[in-house]
This record gives sequence, C-alpha cells and structure tokens, in this order.
Amino acid sequence: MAEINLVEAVNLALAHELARDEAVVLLGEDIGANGGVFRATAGLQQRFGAGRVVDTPLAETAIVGTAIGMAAMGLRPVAEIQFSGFLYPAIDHLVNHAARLRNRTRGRLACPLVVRTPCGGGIHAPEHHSESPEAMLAHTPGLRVVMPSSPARAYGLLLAAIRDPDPVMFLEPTRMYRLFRQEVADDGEALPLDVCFTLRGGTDLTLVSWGAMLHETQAAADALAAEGISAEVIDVATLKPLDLPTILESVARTGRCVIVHEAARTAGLGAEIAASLAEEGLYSLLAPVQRVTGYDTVMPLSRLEYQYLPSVERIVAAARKTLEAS
Amino acid sequence: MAEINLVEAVNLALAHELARDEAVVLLGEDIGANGGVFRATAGLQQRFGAGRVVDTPLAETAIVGTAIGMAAMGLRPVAEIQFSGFLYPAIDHLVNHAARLRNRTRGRLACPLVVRTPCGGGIHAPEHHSESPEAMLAHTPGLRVVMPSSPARAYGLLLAAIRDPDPVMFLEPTRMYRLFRQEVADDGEALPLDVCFTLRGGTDLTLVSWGAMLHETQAAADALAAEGISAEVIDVATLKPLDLPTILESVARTGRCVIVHEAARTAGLGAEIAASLAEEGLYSLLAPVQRVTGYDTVMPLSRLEYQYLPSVERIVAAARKTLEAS
Amino acid sequence: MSTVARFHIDHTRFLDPQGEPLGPLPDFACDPARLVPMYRAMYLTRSFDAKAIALQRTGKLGTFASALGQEAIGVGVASAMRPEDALFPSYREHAAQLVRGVRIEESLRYWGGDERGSDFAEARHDFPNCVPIGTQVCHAAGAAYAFRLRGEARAAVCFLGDGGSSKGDFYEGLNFAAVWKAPLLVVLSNNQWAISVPRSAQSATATLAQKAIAAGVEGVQVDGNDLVAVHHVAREALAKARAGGGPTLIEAVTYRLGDHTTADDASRYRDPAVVQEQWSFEPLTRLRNHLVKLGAWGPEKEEALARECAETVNAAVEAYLSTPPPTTAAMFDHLFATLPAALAAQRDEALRFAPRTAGRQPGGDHG
Amino acid sequence: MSTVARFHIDHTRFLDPQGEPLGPLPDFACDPARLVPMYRAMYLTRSFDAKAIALQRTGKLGTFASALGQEAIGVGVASAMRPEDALFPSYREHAAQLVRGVRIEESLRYWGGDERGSDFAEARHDFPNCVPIGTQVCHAAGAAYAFRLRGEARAAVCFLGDGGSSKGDFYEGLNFAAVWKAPLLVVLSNNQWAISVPRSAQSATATLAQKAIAAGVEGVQVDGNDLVAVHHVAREALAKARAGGGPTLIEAVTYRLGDHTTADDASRYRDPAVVQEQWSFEPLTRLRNHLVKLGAWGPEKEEALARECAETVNAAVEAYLSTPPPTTAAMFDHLFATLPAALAAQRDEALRFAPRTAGRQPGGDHG
Ligand SMILES: Cc1ncc(C[n+]2csc(CCOP(=O)(O)OP(=O)(O)O)c2C)c(N)n1
Ligand SMILES: Cc1ncc(C[n+]2csc(CCOP(=O)(O)OP(=O)(O)O)c2C)c(N)n1
Ligand SMILES: [Mg+2]
Ligand SMILES: [Mg+2]
Repeated sequence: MAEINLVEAVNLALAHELARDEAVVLLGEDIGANGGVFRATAGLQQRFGAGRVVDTPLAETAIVGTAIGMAAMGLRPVAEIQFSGFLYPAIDHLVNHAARLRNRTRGRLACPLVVRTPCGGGIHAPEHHSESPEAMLAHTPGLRVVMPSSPARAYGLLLAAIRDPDPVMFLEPTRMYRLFRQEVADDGEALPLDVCFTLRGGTDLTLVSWGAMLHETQAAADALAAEGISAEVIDVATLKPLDLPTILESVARTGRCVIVHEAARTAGLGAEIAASLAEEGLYSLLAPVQRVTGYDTVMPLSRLEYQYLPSVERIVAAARKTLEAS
Repeated sequence: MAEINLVEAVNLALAHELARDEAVVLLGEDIGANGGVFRATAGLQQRFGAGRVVDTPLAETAIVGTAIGMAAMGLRPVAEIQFSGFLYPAIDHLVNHAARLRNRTRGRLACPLVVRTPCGGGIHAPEHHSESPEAMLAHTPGLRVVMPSSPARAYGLLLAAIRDPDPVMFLEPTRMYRLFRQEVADDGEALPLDVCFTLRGGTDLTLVSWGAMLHETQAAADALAAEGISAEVIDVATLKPLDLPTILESVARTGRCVIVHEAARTAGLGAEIAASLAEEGLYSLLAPVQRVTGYDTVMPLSRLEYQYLPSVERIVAAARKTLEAS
Repeated sequence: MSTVARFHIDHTRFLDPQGEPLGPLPDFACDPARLVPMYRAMYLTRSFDAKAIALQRTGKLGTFASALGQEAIGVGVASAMRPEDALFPSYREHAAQLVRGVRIEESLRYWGGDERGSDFAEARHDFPNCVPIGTQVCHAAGAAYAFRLRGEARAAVCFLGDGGSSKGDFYEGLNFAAVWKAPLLVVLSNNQWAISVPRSAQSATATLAQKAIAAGVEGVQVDGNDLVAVHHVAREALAKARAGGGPTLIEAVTYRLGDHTTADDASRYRDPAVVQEQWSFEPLTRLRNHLVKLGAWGPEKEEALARECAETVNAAVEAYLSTPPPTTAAMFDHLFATLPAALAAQRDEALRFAPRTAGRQPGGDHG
Repeated sequence: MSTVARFHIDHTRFLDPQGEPLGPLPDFACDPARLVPMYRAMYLTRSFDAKAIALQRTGKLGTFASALGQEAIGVGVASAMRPEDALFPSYREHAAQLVRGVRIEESLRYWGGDERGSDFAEARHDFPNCVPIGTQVCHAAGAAYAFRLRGEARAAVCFLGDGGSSKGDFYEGLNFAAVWKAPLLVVLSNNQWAISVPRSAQSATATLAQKAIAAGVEGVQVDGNDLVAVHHVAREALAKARAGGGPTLIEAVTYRLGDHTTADDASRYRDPAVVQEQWSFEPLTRLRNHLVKLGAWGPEKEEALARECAETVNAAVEAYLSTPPPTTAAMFDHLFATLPAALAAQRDEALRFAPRTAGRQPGGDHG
C-alpha cells in the first residue's frame, strides 16, 4: 500500500470509479493530455479514452450545464472547475438546475453530478486562484458540499460523492494537495457523507474546521496540548448537510468552541455552526463561541495572503479567550 | 405629498437621480417602453431618453458586466435584473469584478454601481421568480447589500445607494411592492446606509428581520402585544455591512432574540446575526436565539409557497419559545 | 488580403401564407396521413392555449405563456422526433410537449404552481419547462453527448427564443455540441419579441440563424408559420444528427400573436395594428388551406375537431382542478433521493405548521 | 429555398515571414519614424518577458504569463490607440500595456503578488489585468457605451485569447456593443492554445474571426506575427469605431512560443518540434528584416537597443525589488471608499497579528 498525497488520492478515486462504472465521465479544462493543472487527472485520458475524459472548451457555464444534461441522461459526470474562482459562471446552473432537477420533476429526473474544484489560498497562486466559496454553495438547497482534509478522506469521500444519486460539490483544498502523504488502500471503500470526523478527542474545548485550515487547527491543538490544554478537533468534511449532532455533543462536553475557516467571516459556514450552537447548545456554552476566519475583505494577492489566512496564533489566541471566559 | 407604494417610491428615487446627475443611467430588460415588468421604471425612458434608460438584450452576465465598465468610466449605472432568480449569471461579475475593482487597483478605478432586483416570494409568480439570494451577496467582500421594507425607506435608501461610490445590491421585496402606501416627499434626502432601523421599541424580546418578512414580523409583534408581550422590531435594512451594535444593544436590553428571514436557513444572514450574538452578546442572552426562516429546500412553486415562507404563527411560536426559556 | 471563409444563410418556405405551394413539395407534404395529425396537434395546442388564458383570468391558474401563432414550430419539430429523442423546451413550447405525450393536465398543474406538473407520465426523459432563459441549450448539448458516447441513435432537441439567443449559454452550449459533433438540434423560435424588447434591439444581425456560424455549425432559417417547411428542415437536421453530422441551428421566423404571458400587457409597447396584420401569416389557416386543397379537410372535419379538442381540453381541466393539493411534505420528499438527517427537523416544523396555511388554490398574476 | 444572408472572412498580411512585402504596403509601413518605436516596444516586451521568467525561476516573482511570440499584436494594436482610449487586457498583454505607459516595475509588482502593481502611474483609466477569462469583453463594451453616450471620440480596446472566445461573456459583450454601435475593438489573440487545449478542440469553426457574424459586426483575420498587418487593421477598426461605425473583431493568428505560464510545462502536451518550426514565423525577425531593407536598422542599432532594453528592465527590477512590502492595512484600505464601521474590528485584529506573519517575499509557483 503506497503513501500518497491528497491530489494522488483524488486521482486514485477517479480511476477507481472510471474503471468500476462505465457511466462515469470526467470533463473540464486541461484534464486530458495535461492531466489537470494540479495533475489530479494525470493518466486518466490515456487509460479511459478521450470520450470518457473530456477536455472541454473554455466555458464554465457550459461545463456544468452540459454535465447536468449528461447526468439526467444516465451518465455520472465528474466536472472539474480549474480553480474555484472560476466556478461563479456556473453558479446559475448549480443553483437553478443541478440543485433542483429532482425536486422540480418530483423525482422523475435526477442529477448525479460531482463538481470538483480546488479551493483556498496559501500556494502563492495568481489572482482569483485562492477562493473559498463553500458558504455560497452550502446556502443552496439541494446541493451537498464536501471538503476533504487528508488523502484518505479525499479518496473515500470522492468515491461516495460519485456514487451519490444527487449533486455533490467536492472542494479540494489546494494547500493540502501535496502537504503530506498517507497510506491509502485502493479498496473502493467509500467514506460516509453527511458526517463529521473527530480527528482528535479532547476535553477542554472543541475546535471545528474543514479543509486546509485543519492544518493550522491541528497545529493549534498541539500548541495548546503543550500547555496542558486538551482540544477536541472536528473535521466537518460534509459542509452541507451539516452533522450538527456531532458538534453539539462535543461542545456539550467541552463547553467551549472555536470555529476556524478560511472563507470570509460574514455569513460564512462558521456563522451557521455558531448560530446552531446559540440555538441548540446555548446551555452547554461556558464561553462565547469564537470564529477565526478570513476577513471580510477580498482575498489579497500572494504577498499578503498569509495575513488573510487564519494563523495558528490567531486560533490559539481565540482558544485562550474562550478558556479565560467565565 | 402623495401616498405612494414601494415600487412607486423606487420609480421616484430613480427619476430624482436621473434628473440630478447626468452620469446616472439605467439598464436592464424591458425597463424602457414597458417600464419594467413591475413598472419600477415606468415613464423614465420617455422622460430621460433611450440613451440613459437602456433596454438591453437578454443577458444578465452582460448587463452587470457592461455596467461595471460604465461605472469605471464615470457613469453611475443602475442595472435592473428582472427577478433575482436571474441574478446568478451575473454573480461572476459581481464577485470577481464589481466587488474588487477598487481594491485590485488600490483605488485607481472604482465601481459606483447599483444592481436593483426584485426578490422574495409570496406573489404566486412562476418558477425562479421568488428567490432570496441576499446571503450569497452579503458573504461577498466588497459588496453592500440593502433591502428596503417601506416606500420611504425604498426612496431614501435607493438615493443613498446610487450616490454611494461603491457597488450596492439593492434588493426589492416584490411582496411589498404594492402592499401599502405611505407619504413620501420627493425631497432628495437619502437615508443612511449601514444602519438598522428600529421600527418599534420593546422590552421583552427583539425581533430582527428585513424586507417583506417585516410584514409578518410586525404582525407577530402585534399578536404578542395583544398578550401583553412587548417586542422590539428591528429592520436590518443594510444587510452588509451589518449594524451589529444596534442589534446587540437591543438584545442587551431584552435578553431574547428571534431572527426572521425568508431565505433558506443554512448559512443565511440569520446565521450571521445569531452567531454574532453567540460571540458578542452571549452574556445578555436569557434564552437561545431562534431563527424563523425558509427551509433548506427549494422555494416551491406557488401552491406551497406560503408553507415555505415564515408565517406569523411560526414567528409567534418562536417568540414564545424564547420567552418560556429559563 | 485574401478571403479565407465564406458563409450563407438560406431561408426555407414551401407554402405561401394562403397555403399555396411555392414550388415542389417534399413527399410528406402531399400525404394527409402525415399532415392531418400535425394539423390536429396545432389545433389542440391553440384550444389549450385559449382555455389556459381563461383559467388564469378567472383565478384558476397562475401566470401562463401562450404559444399563439407559433404552433407550427413545436408541432413540426416534435413530429420529426422519435420517442427516444429528448426534448429541452423553454416555457412556451407546449405545442411540442403535447406531441411528445405531455398531458394537458400536467401542463396546467405546472402553470398552476404544482411541481407534479413536470412529472410527465409519458416522455419520461424529456426535460421540464425551463424558465432561466437559454440554460437548456447546455443541458441539451450534454444529453446529446451522452447519446453519442453510448452510441445511441438519439438526438436532443432544444427550443429557445430570439431573446434567448443573446445569452451566453446558447453560444457556449452550441460550441460544445459542435466540438463534440453531438446530435443536437437547436430550434430558435424567433417570435420578434422578448417581452417588450423587439428583435431589432436584441441583435444587430441580419438573421439569427447566422449565430450558428460562430460555432461552425449549419444554421438555417425557416418560415416558422409554415408547418411543411418547419417539419422538413427538422427532419433533415435530425437525420443528420443521428448520422453523426453534428448539430444544426434552425431559426424559425414567426410572430408572438398574444401577450408575452398573462402577466403582460403588450399594448404598452407594440402597435395592435401590426399584430392584426401578422394574423394573416398565422400557421393554422395556412396548413388548413393546403389540406383542403389536398381534399383531406373540410368544414365537417373542422367542426368535429373543434368539438373533440374542446372535450379533450375540458377533460384535462377537470383532471387538473380535481387534483388533490400538494402535500407540505412534498417540499422535502424530492429534494434528495433520501432526506438527509439534518432536514428531518425542518420537515417536522413544516408539517406542524402546515394546517394553518395549507390548501391554497392555484392562481396568481406575475412573471 | 432562398439565400438571405452572405458573409466572408478576409485575412490580412503584408509581410511574409522573412519580412518581404507581399504587395503594396500602407504608408506607415514605409516610415521608419512610425515603425521603429514599434520595433523597440516589441523588443522591450521580449526583454521584459525573459527577465520575468528568470525572476520567477529564482523565487523572486510569482506565476508569470509570457507574451513570447505574440509581441506584434499588443504593440501593433496599442500603437494605434490614443491616450484617451481605454485598454481592457487579459493577463498576457503587457506588450500593449508597455505601449500604453504601464511601467515594467508595475507589471512585476502585480505578478509578484502585490495589488499596487495595478495602480498604474500612467494609463490611469486602463483596466488592470483580467484573469477571469472573457469577462473583460463586457467591461470594455460598457466603457465603449459610456464614451458614446457622452459623445467622446474614445474607443475601448479589449484583448482575449482563443480559449476566451468560447466564453459566454465574449458573445454577450460583443452583442451588446453591436446593438449599441459602441466604439469597441475586440482583439482575439489566437495563439493556438488555451493552456493544453489546442485551437481545434476549442471550436469547430474555420476561423475565430467568424464569431463576429453572430453579433452582426465585422470580423477580420490578420497575421498576428506581422506588425504591419496588425497595426493596419487596428487603425482601420479604431477609425471606424470613433466615427460611429460600431465594433470590430480582429482575430490575430499567432503562436504561443512559451509555456502557458511559468506554472505550466507545455512539453506534457505538445510537440517541441512544432514549436521549433513556429519560431520561423515570429514577429521580431520579420519586422527587423523589413526595417533593414528600409535602411532604418542594422546590427549597431540592434546592439544598442539590446543594451538599452537590458538597462531599462534591470532598473525596473531594481525598483520592483526595493519596493517596501505592502502593509497589512492595505487589505482594508481600498475595499470601499470609506471603511465601514463594521470592518474596523477586523482591521484591528489583522494589525494585531500582522508582525507575526508579515514580510513575505514575492514568489510562488501555481496558476
Ligand atoms: C435568464 C433570464 N432572464 C430573464 C428572464 C425573464 N424573462 C422571461 S421570458 C423573457 C423574454 C424571453 O424572450 P424570448 O427568448 O424571445 O422568448 P419568448 O418569450 O419570446 O418565447 C424574459 C426576459 C428569464 N426567464 N430568464
Ligand atoms: C473563467 C476562467 N476559467 C479558467 C481559467 C484558467 N485559465 C487561465 S488561462 C487559461 C487558458 C486561456 O487560453 P486563451 O484564452 O487562449 O488565452 P492564452 O492563455 O492562450 O493567452 C485558463 C483555462 C481562467 N483564468 N478563467
Ligand atoms: Mg421571443
Ligand atoms: Mg490561447
């Protein structure tokens, strides 16, 4: 069993599903001969042919729009949007069509579509290459939104996303693509959607995060541990629908919660989690919930991006603040 | 001084600004001879000419995209999107361009653009004509999001939006267009952006809402008053940036808060307000915050739309729940 | 300077506005067994249209978009399709939908504000009405790709309007289909108006068919009020598509004789005299005259058909009005294949409050 | 069947790849005073390109998109513009930008990850680089509308690539400008590749210029490696635009001699032999040969120019590298004209944590 990184795990899962189910097709810009700008689809066109691994013209509206037509006619398209900053032209098809086809036809037609897209900052990429659009998608009824944070979860969750009978947005944190390696068996075992993963148990506070920010979040948990503070770390993984029970249960034990995400703060997904705690977990809160997030500013170009991204220091400071309260 | 309804107030404000500032231009589908499908622009093309009140071809991407070019070159475009369900093709230009032009050029170019669009359900309109996209917009750094809830606020806030040097999304609740009349002086006095309006003082709990839902929210306050319960009612009005101090101050007095909105619940703007209360107002909360919102389902076609929209009963029930708590 | 590419756009018409042949006709156009069903479908469409407007006026239906004057396009094209093909309509193509087997009561349910109207009993893989203009072109291109990939001899047929031809989705979808040589037929019903925006303000082009040139596919213009011409070009385009020849764009030139929808008042922006004039080109009279000349039609048949269509439509209205109201739970039942656990509480809440607000009648006035 | 519209696409070229005139030349093409500045601008562009790549390789610059082989397009078009016109570039048009007065150190700042790079000291109303493909066509169309409404004799000039010509924004923007008869010039730099996707997979059309037909505007193809031809068609198009004749689409046929960006490795998807072959068409040699023949150029001038460009570029690199780092507050300073009160706390938080993470060097590797 080989140690692979997250982008290789994506590749492995795609290959597995292409081999398993001939209805699976991939489409997107530069995913063929080039193997994707991040190499997520490397080798797949050679292996499965240009009919099933389709280099499209440059048009995101049509990439998602045609994928919807394919999905409704029995294919299992996995569309790649090269960077999530280029997902916006496809929002109309996602919100008005992919998310509604089943509902609008009372189940007559379905839309088993996966849209994969790299997201997040931290790799010194050019403008528009570092977006975090998950809240916009999570706000949309009818969409599932998934973000892996390790090679194993990328493999297992992507299998689940492709096999799911409904549309799934699969956001891949670029900063994690090559951050670390892990043993991943190509055993075709999907991980469950719609559940959080508790990465580390703890008793003093709960840290909730997803995607690449789990890197800093875990580092913060380490830093806190060094001071004798025990932090539970939860990877939300499926951002919509949200597995609130797992988070509530944890906060019921710890009484304190820090939510960490890279996207802008206002109406981000952290707001949803904090709001749910204020509604359903108020009596277990020993301290105000803290959000450590990207600012409500435009993601800056690379020289300032690490001043925008939540740092370990900011997470630790927020954790301290919740621990000091009452 | 005439009594006018909300859509007439919009028309009045547009006419005022067209007359006051020759840089102001309107563009959109059917806004000319037809005067807009809701008559918001009735008579304006006759009065100000087809060069300043522009019937565009049918393409929302280009309506907002060209308006950005106009704004950067010194015009003050007010673009109309016929229904907010058709705003999605313009999201790319809003997020990637309108919201960023000033920041990206360090202030060299600006984007004094207003995008007006009817929003919300409750008028038995066809599919896609009843959307509530405010959270998606409010999540976007660089955009202002405004929603009036009375003819007077529509007039005053639209003047402010047009005069603002930055992009403003101006969402007009269709259900309120002709709901009631009010005296509005055409005095060119703008109302302030970025502040909430307290519509009614109260001591027992705070009801926070915006747009058409204020109708039900006020009715709920009436119903509660009949039972001797005093509810403060806040119209958020500018949804981004949020005037949190006004809401916090109110909840500091009442200790209880119900947030009402029509958009889907998850990661809606209600989440942001509830989250902020959990962070900054936790110690004044005597009961869990309640959100009464649209469900996380697709806005249904007209026969079920009133089962989707928060009803007075749901708001009253939520208010009771916060009042019963501890 | 050298010329590197040349293009032209042809216009097809077989019958003049009085139904006189302008030259030799295609075989089917002399065969009453082929023509009469199409005439009947056009007639039924018009009967349905009139009834739907009446229902809306009396508060029994929501906003409705009539196909008055455009019946030859939907009927001519859909009659050239095979059952296994797939239709991607806009919101104004019930002419095509009726031919495809969509029931009138289904259409009424949809316009009455009930999602069950799109759960067609027949035409199970046809797309439902598409309101976001132009988006259906992309869906159809994707469907066509699926057919081609699986080696099926099926085609995707998509309808949009002159307004829709300004939308990026239209160009992008056609371009994808062209690159893929996918079996796609795009029918552009140019009825001269996009609500209040006239064709001249929509595009500076001489024809709309020439937009096909931007994708490198064949674009043809046809008299959209001549059923024979429409059916002929659609048959050719579909045969080409099935043979691997790639997409075709047909611009069917017609005129919207009614208001945009029941929520519209066209007298605000267009001259009723012009509309009156356009009635002399309308498609039913034209085809009827031709059928009469073929000896295949006459006043008795016409009367019988009128009666029959009235009965069909009335029965459908009955079925529509006696449909039990949609359940509150329906909002949740079809959102996903399986309701996620996170939504259960919301469903419960909706059900708890349902009785107080349920039972709304169809009807409405905007769009 | 009758033909209702005819179109053709012309291709313009004046100099053959060796710089030999293929026929009579336009006046300016025999005037060294007009040609030499353009040659110098092309040379400077290439010098800048080489240095930028070197900086990226040594970690002193972020991802960079070179214009290698495409210099004649930007220079030829921008030299036909007036200062009061406005440029709407993609991310690969520093050839045009340098002519417009954008400084090399500004370009470097941008690619080095610093927004101040788009705060041009000159060319104050030109748009900054545009990364979301095709969107700039809409911005340019809107700007052109503003010029026309105010009765100004200005034009908007927009650049995009062959890949960009598949995007809805391109068609929509061109259609708006055509309906408005707005003074817009769209230059489509067809360099045969959109990253790894070849021109043939991008569109099934014979030319890209013919996409203009979809908007009813003039579309012309030009040899994009022939400065004389590019400048000539751009001048004509701009004169027409200013005279109220509406938009033009120019397809400038060229070849991307380098990788897509420094983050790309083109050897993964294209044959280096083909690239080698394309070097024989590159635009600098062609124009230099012509200048030599005019008696306006020679080895000494070439050497002097090389030295001069190296100095200019080196001075710019100095200026770039010695730019003080952007401040943390800059994230907030230009978001709105006035910072909303709601953002003050966030700004404070950013400043509080800034020292711990500040001072990052430019550099990077993706895009
Ligand atoms: C994307 C989008 N924008 C706006 C609308 C509102 N709208 C509905 S129909 C219509 C005009 C459509 O004209 P056309 O495409 O010519 O079709 P027709 O109605 O004439 O059949 C408009 C603007 C819409 N449905 N979708
Ligand atoms: C909307 C959008 N989609 C994808 C990308 C990623 N991307 C950057 S450049 C490029 C290829 C562009 O090709 P072309 O338009 O031919 O311009 P060229 O790079 O060849 O100059 C792609 C796909 C982008 N920047 N914007
Ligand atoms: Mg039309
Ligand atoms: Mg290219």
